[in-house]
Amino acid sequence: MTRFLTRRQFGTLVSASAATLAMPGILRAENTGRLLIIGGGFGGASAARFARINYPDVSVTLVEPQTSFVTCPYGNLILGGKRALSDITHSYDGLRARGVDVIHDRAQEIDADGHRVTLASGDVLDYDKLILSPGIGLRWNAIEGYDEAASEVFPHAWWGGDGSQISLLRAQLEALPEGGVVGLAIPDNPFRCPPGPYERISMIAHHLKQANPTAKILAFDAKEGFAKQGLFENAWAELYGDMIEWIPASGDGRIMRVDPGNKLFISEFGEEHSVDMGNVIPPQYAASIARDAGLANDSGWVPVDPRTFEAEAASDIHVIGDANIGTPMPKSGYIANSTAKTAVTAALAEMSGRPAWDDPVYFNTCYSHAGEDYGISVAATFRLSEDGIAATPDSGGVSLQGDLSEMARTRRLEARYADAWYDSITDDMFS
Amino acid sequence: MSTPRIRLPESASEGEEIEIRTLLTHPMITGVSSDDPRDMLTRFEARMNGETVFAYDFANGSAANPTFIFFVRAAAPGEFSFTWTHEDGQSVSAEESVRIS
Amino acid sequence: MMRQKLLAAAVAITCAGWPLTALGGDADGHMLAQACAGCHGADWGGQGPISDLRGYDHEAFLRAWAEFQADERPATIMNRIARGYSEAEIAALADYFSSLE
Amino acid sequence: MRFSRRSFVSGAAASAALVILPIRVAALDLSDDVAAHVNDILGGRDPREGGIELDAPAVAENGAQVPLTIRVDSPMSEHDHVTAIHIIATANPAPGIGSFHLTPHLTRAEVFTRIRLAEEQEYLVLAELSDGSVLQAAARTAVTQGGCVT
Repeated sequence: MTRFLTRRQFGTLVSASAATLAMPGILRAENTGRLLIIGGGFGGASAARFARINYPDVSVTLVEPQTSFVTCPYGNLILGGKRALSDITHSYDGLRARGVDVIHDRAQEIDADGHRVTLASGDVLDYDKLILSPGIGLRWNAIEGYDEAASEVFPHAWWGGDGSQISLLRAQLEALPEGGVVGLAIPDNPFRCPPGPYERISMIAHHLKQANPTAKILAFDAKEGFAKQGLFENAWAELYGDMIEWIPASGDGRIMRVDPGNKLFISEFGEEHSVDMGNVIPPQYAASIARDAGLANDSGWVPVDPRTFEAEAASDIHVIGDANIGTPMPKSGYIANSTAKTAVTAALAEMSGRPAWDDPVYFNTCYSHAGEDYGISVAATFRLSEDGIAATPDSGGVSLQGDLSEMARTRRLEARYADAWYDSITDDMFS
Repeated sequence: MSTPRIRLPESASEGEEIEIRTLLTHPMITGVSSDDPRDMLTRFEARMNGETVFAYDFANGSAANPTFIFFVRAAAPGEFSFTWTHEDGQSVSAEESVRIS
Repeated sequence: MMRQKLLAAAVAITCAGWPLTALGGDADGHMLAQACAGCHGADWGGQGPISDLRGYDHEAFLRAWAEFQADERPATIMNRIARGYSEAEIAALADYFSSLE
Repeated sequence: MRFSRRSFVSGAAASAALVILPIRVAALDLSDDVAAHVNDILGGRDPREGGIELDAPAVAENGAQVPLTIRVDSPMSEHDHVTAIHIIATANPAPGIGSFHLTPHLTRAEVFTRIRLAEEQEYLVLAELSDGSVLQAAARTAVTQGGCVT
């Protein structure tokens, strides 16, 4: 016998035995389903909005601990002094107005066989289909000494949370002594938002150029190359002179240990780098809810069916956003938003009668701000082929290279398009 | 040439496996694809207690900032030396010791 | 494993050519249009300098897209995106956007 | 600068990578100068496929720095060990990448370095053993130019 412990009643059940337990007074329609979404970020919020618009008979519940959402994209612009925290904080009221049942609680445990999720409060939610968009977990102590306490000294600012991490980083930047050293530790792939660290370097430099022009930025990288590298390095040389030094793994750029007490970064070969402030972006994996549910593989990320985004390890759980792995698509907000819609059509195909999207085509658009009125981008298109999702040949690529003197208009336009992208995609999540 | 970076354990017991990592910052310019004059290392040698235990001959496909990781059976007295030799005959060396118990 | 999958993907990029699915059939304009909302506004109504796609003239849409693909229309990013779509998909997008009010 | 054993272990774990399956060398079509380079090393010997594990990225963001770990199945004893490992490019301006020289003082026939690949290509690995025989393997790495990759 199924216990029905949902905190509130949402829609009817498909199964007849359970339907007898539902309260007839609030039934919406026959044969509607219950879509449960965990995570209210780029994947989850997009899924919720899309589902309400396109599947009005399906009840949609969104579980998200934060009462408002601080985006990671445009967080770097706070460091550059071009945005305030309130500009990148979004309310769930728009989704509520569309009929999404938004529950501010933390999903604690998934019972895949029983189709139910237990929340931190102890409440239990039953579902027919689950969209899991939990984002990343930070691998504490993967860099020795970098744990949650250390992140109060060396902020990661790699998830939005309540905005405190990005605010702390901004405050440290404002308090940086004249000519001080800002250290960044950047992880190896795969990680959330591949160009993000380099936009961050740019925005920190943008601030320092005005406020503290003799300061230095040391960017220690566990990789040998990065997204839009040529464009970024060109921008850094054009805009910031020799303020930025990027150190790849082959130059001993992999940070193995941090000592927050003495403000030290220690490299693979034991070099101790003294910094006045540090931003440590640690290695990552799928958020704990996905790993605890046994959905992740040895990589720590969740392998999924490339057509439906259903987890390989469990049926009726579709994992979208940064938590999944196995496609060449980047861990970007853009891809989370697009794949959320595919996942919803796949999850609801059977109960809605509307087919899943069998021949999906995606594109990723990834803008970065490298300076004032200086936008750069990379795009790629992807489609399903025999071997899963693959990048489409002869398409995509980065912004045109060239000196600022001839490219100024393109850079300015791309900065404006980036702003429009931000407004559009956040509307497509929350409005 | 720049100062070599070496990573070794401080101590090991006799016969124990130790991991050795080495890095020398060097551009390794082949002179093939640019106008820059050729600037290449030719050989790297690692010695333990005076005996060569590991070596590498560089060719054009060797990357800049040559890095090696290899595994040695520790033997007393645990004196290690590492030498990078340039094509022009100059070399740079580093010495390290591991306490062997 | 991840790296093997990436290897497979890399081979697909360079060798497989255009997948069969792109060659014809009924492309789903509604779903194809979803990704466009990420820049052109949540309901494709335009955003700042980015154009409104609702009610876009069918022929004009096809022409614009062909010009993007051929780099004959001023663009920052649309030219790069446009080249990733098949004729059937572009036609489905033109149908969809021209039908919106 | 020295490391404690603890930081040593975590370092090794952090750099752990997955293994790609070797490509059969016999299936490759080698250019004349690559074949000549290989024949110089072989000196008339007939190499066997297998016994070599290559760990390298299938896609490298930077062809100038492609990490490569080579593991040869060998006891590394006085009488049975790997004496040399050669890496050969098939599509670089010159075939030679580099040659390791190994001794029984090593606990395992496992080495790491970084190599240069001018473009996407296969690269060969030849391992010479103390009994005079030679093992061979190959792998392929694609080189991208800093796209927004995962």
